[in-house]
Amino acid sequence: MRTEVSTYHMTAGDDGSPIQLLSPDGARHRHERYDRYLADVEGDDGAQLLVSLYEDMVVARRVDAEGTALQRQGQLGLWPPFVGQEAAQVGSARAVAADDFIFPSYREIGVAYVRGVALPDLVRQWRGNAHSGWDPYEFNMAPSQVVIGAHTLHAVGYAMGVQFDGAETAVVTYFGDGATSQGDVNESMVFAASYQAPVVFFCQNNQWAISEPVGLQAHVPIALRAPGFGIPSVRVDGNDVLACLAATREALERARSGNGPSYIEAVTYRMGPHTTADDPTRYRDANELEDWKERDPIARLERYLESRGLLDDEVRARVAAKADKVGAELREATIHMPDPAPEDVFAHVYAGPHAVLERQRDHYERYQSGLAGAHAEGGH
Amino acid sequence: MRTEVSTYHMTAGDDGSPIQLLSPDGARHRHERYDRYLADVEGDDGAQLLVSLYEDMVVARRVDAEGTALQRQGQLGLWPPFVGQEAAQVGSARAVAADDFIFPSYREIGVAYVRGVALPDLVRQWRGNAHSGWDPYEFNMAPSQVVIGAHTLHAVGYAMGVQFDGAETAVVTYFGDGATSQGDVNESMVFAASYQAPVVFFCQNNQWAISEPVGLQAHVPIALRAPGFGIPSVRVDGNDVLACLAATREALERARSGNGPSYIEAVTYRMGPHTTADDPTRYRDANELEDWKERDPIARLERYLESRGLLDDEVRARVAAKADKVGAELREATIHMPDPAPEDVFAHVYAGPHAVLERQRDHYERYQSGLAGAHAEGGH
Amino acid sequence: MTEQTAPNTSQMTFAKALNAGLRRAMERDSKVVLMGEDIGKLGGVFRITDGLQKDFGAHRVIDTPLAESGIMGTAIGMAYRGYRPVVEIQFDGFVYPAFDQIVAQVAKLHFRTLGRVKVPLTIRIPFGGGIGSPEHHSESPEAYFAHTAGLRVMAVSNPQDAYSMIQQAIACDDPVVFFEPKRRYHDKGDVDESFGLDAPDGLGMGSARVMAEGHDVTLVSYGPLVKTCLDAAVAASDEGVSVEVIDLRSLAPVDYATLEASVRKTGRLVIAHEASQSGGLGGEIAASITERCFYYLEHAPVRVTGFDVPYPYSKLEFHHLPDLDRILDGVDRALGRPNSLSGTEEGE
Amino acid sequence: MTEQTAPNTSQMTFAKALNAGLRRAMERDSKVVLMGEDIGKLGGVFRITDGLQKDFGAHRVIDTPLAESGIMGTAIGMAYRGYRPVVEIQFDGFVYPAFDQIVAQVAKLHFRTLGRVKVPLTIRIPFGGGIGSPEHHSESPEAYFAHTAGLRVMAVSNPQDAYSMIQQAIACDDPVVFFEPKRRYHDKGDVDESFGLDAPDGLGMGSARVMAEGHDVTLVSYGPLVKTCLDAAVAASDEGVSVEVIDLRSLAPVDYATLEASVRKTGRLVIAHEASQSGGLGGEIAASITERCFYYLEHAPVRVTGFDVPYPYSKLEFHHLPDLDRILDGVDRALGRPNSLSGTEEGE
Ligand SMILES: Cc1ncc(C[n+]2csc(CCOP(=O)(O)OP(=O)(O)O)c2C)c(N)n1
Ligand SMILES: Cc1ncc(C[n+]2csc(CCOP(=O)(O)OP(=O)(O)O)c2C)c(N)n1
Ligand SMILES: [Mg+2]
Ligand SMILES: [Mg+2]
Repeated sequence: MRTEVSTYHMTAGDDGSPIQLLSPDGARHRHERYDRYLADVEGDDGAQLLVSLYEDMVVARRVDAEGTALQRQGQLGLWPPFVGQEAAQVGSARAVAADDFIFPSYREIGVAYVRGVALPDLVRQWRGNAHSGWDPYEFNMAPSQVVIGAHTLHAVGYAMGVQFDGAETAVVTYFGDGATSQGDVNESMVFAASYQAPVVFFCQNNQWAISEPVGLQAHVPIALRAPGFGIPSVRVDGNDVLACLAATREALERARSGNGPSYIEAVTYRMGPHTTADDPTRYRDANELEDWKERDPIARLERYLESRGLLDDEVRARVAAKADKVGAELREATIHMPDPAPEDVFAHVYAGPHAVLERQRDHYERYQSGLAGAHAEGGH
Repeated sequence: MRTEVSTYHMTAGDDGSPIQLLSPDGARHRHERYDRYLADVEGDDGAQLLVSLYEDMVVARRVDAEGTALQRQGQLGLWPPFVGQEAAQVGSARAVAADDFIFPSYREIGVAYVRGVALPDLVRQWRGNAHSGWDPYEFNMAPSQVVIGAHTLHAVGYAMGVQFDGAETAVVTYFGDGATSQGDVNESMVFAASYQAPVVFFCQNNQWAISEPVGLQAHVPIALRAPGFGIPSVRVDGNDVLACLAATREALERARSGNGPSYIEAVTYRMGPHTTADDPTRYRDANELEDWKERDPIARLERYLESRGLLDDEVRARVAAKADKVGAELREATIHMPDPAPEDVFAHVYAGPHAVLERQRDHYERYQSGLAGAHAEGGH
Repeated sequence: MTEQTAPNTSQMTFAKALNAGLRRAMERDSKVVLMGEDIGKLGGVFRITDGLQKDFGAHRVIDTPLAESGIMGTAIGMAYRGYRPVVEIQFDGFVYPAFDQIVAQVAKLHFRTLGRVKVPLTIRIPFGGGIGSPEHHSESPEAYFAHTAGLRVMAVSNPQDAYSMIQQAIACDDPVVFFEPKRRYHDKGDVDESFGLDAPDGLGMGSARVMAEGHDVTLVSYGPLVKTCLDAAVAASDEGVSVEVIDLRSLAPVDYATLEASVRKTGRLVIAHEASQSGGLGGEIAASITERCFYYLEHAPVRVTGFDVPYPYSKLEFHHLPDLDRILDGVDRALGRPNSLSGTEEGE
Repeated sequence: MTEQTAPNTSQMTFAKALNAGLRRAMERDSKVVLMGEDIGKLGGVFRITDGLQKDFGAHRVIDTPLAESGIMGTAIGMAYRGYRPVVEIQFDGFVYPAFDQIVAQVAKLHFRTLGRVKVPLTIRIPFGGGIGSPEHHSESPEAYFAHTAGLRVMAVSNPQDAYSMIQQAIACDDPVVFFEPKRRYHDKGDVDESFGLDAPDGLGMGSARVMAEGHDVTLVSYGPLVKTCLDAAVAASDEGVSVEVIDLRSLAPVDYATLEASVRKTGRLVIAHEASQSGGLGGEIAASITERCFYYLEHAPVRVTGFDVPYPYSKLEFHHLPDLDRILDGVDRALGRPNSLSGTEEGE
């Protein structure tokens, strides 16, 4: 009597375990379905690509560490570390074409780095110098989204527009395990399935939503949610950069070929605090972190590269040097970032004129010049 | 590689067809899993119960027809017919215990009738005499809910309260196929699954949300949605009163025994317009209605009763007389329903005192008495 | 609204004028798409989009799943992609599930991106009461949006404005919440279709309009009550009181230049709206006009509004809704003529 | 706030006072449950619920899935069942997904059911800016709720009130939206815990409080700016200006009796809040006081508020937020003393 009526289902390993192409010890598992998306990392030709994935992950981790350090030193107001999620972010982002469009959450700084965003623009909003960093149209990547899940609908709408345009572009949206509980994220699946929009839902299940373990949001694997909406899903090891790359490539191919939305759950771990304002020792066990360290995404890729003889001291040194350089540049750029001007408070609220706001601006300018005068005179 | 990791799944017939215990021609299909919930309708002892189901359905249909007629005659402002959905409403409602709590949408007038709500209270809000009819605590049934899906969360919260109380009560919430797209309905499944709340989601998939066919909301069976949230579901023939009764009993049993939420999709059909303000000929094919008439829930039960020799002329006459009586009473009560008093505008906004509102009320009273005076004098 | 009947002018219902304006906007710009529940085959529950899906196709007139946050959020994504979505919210009371997308996304996106992303979204909302509807179908939520920086808010009162203002809203690069008084949908009026984006009298979308000139008191309203105010002005003139009636049209920003000029002349201000009084637009306008024209005011601005209650059931709605008599009473209060509060401090 | 230090009085942060008040309310009534994101083990991102889950259990202090509409909707269901849920919204900017449940359900349910269903819900919202946060973490959405009939709205400004008002809000049979000024969470003050539901000075939850007496001008505020206003009063007194500072405490309904009495005495009114000006509480209060005290007013009520902009990024937030100088400028304006608008009509 139990019948599977849907052609949509969750792909996973035995008992729902995540698909793994690289095990923590660096062994490469062959996979009937996903290997075809990894042809370009195979053989000697693949060396460069593999090393560049490694480089991106190492540099991304440095960017992240620098962000934390800058915050501790008072140069940033806040920082949301993504350490531990480099494979998920780099692996997926490297699958995305330049003219595909990305709608991230706030933690996808590794994705933005891969996308080529200038270093100061990675931290601009965390310094409080703006509400966003890069130009969305320059990088085909929306600004980071703080309201949990809200942007997943934007991604679907953009994908609907792509479809109406008859374009071959695809759209990727990133969100967390906690976000899956939001109405918006569920509605975005309804719309994506209804219009068969070319969108990829990329959930980084990093096990925690601030202090809440993923088990509070769902007792079943997160990836199981999508098939019920008519969206095929896959559960991948999010600390396995090859699995993330392959699954995203497959999903993008599906989107581009008119076969509608896909859902990827990347099972990973937030190795740092939620943000620099958070103290995870209040709610999580130190052992858990230790366990996950053994599954570190960078260490794993290193082992695999070593096993293929691709990681010698020279490569290591070159990548480390690049990380050092990027870190230093980011630090310099941050420290010397010019402050916004007071009148920017009033800028860009509207595209057109607005008499009431202009009057407030004028009054404030008048007030400020008066204040400057008063201060000069020593008045209050 | 395709793995079912969940113990939660959708129960349905072959290819996802709805579970049917009574076919349109009145034949009774045996069912391994659901028959045990129908022991009391079997054999001679079951006769009375079966006939009472029939009576409820017939009378409910008369209440509905009377509602439409009263609206056409200007006695009601609006009416949302449920004709065609009598099996889903009566079958499920008859499974619910008196101290279980029901959170309905606006169309569950058949459910309210089964619940024992006084006739005028079934139409009070549609006449504009109040925003609700019955006392929720008298009938353990919330007022009808107009905002699509909002009440499903109330049901889950109530069920959480039941659970914290350690009570054996269960909760049922009704909603439509269109409602399944709302964030709230999805969030309600998240919460119900997270806390394993004793709640039954009863979706009447009547194929339409005003002018929108169910295929716009989902390309897959509605009941497939729940397992992805960790909630077992079943797809039943919503025009089969026995299937609706059995599935609801099973779900309530699960709730009461601490096994958490369930989801029922009752596949039925809205034979009337969305409301009396709607003109379905603008958007749906007349043939569709004809097809569904062959699956009429009342005709089906009649055939089954006939086949069991339970529907003779006397029973028919008695039930028809009851329907006539209820219809006439409803009409009388409606036509003579006293208007609310003007000061009711200000009543029950707050449980406690509120100086600003009281001032407005005083001013309005003053205004009205002045107006009365002015009218007496022939002023404006 | 007093211009001569032009050759292209015809009598049209409010609903038909909106339909014609939408059609015109869609013809003008292929990026204009309509989104909403039941707007396709059915043409919307008020038939405002009647025939448009047939003529423009299902990609331009998009029936959406039943989820307002989803509609608004996907419309934002369409705007990112270069579209100009026009969203229909079926009834005022159903805009709240989309509230987060409107106030935290639609309103803030241009500011968030330092002007890089435009959100030329129009959110059409049939609003107000008076049609005997059930709960949630008669709300006046305009103050929520007028308080939200980043949005523009408009309300139309007559067919000609409906025709031109909907086009102006759609052409505007800022998001516009566009309120349509549902109880006026069947009212007829002259509509000159020879004007496209421009109004016949040249008024821009941000301008209020003096609907009737007068010198004793300024009576400001918008949407459904403009007609009631015009009727009140006629009734008052029978008693020798000259009322200047102003249709606000733009609720955010408010066209204070027009209001100030009038109040400087009359010295007295009455504001009428259906929404609850506390926190409604009336208070904002009263405060702003008091700030700007304190020494011209001969009486405190008077508000004639719905009460601070949830919209009542239909048998009582005409107690809640300001009508001609209540507005006249407000006018009398502003003028110090005998009124319902006479004898109290407020009524003098 | 001038009573003698009682034996039970101790210095406490605002945050700790709230925590103590919540604890007291939970002890008093076993039906009081707390719901929200991260309020359990973590004790909330501001630690307001610190230790409460440990002491009262996971059924009384409920970590919820990450969905605000879900939290609010299930809290309503709990209220139906006889509970008194206290919902924590993590930050002001995240209340909007719950807006529909608040305005269409929480606010209307008592009215909808003719008083049969009570919704004794308390919605705690840390609000306002000044702590250098990212977008959506510094909003002042109180006007949306104050405009919503059926809700009561409160804002606290100091630890003693935090302790007693949270208990009053929870004990109230109506739904209360309870605003806590997050930038004051670490401020310390005397808290007398010997009073439970009653405030030491006997003030009920609906009453405003005169925080400092004065006779030249009435300065009204609430939440985070009350402290700034008190500082401004001190600064003004150095210049010989006597400012009466009123903490509104109840934003809906507003305690007009207290405000009227003060304005009748001073003839001048300044209102300060962080929220955007248009449609903010300042306008409502200005309009209402003008209606009630027109002939006592010697100057138009003055508003000192945030601008009509989305809350700016943190490097600019102190331009947007009214500070001591801007408030003093407003006081000068109300008094006709030299001020930033001197020479214009508004500044005289
Ligand atoms: C609508 C909304 N509610 C609450 C928050 C506060 N908040 C910020 S991040 C976060 C947890 C998000 O968890 P998850 O989705 O798993 O993403 P992660 O932080 O783990 O990357 C919460 C509750 C928010 N930003 N938006
Ligand atoms: C939030 C919200 N949006 C829109 C509406 C308008 N509306 C009323 S009923 C309805 C269709 C509901 O369809 P469904 O859930 O299938 O229930 P049915 O009417 O078929 O019983 C719509 C769109 C509403 N009541 N609430
Ligand atoms: Mg997470
Ligand atoms: Mg339906």
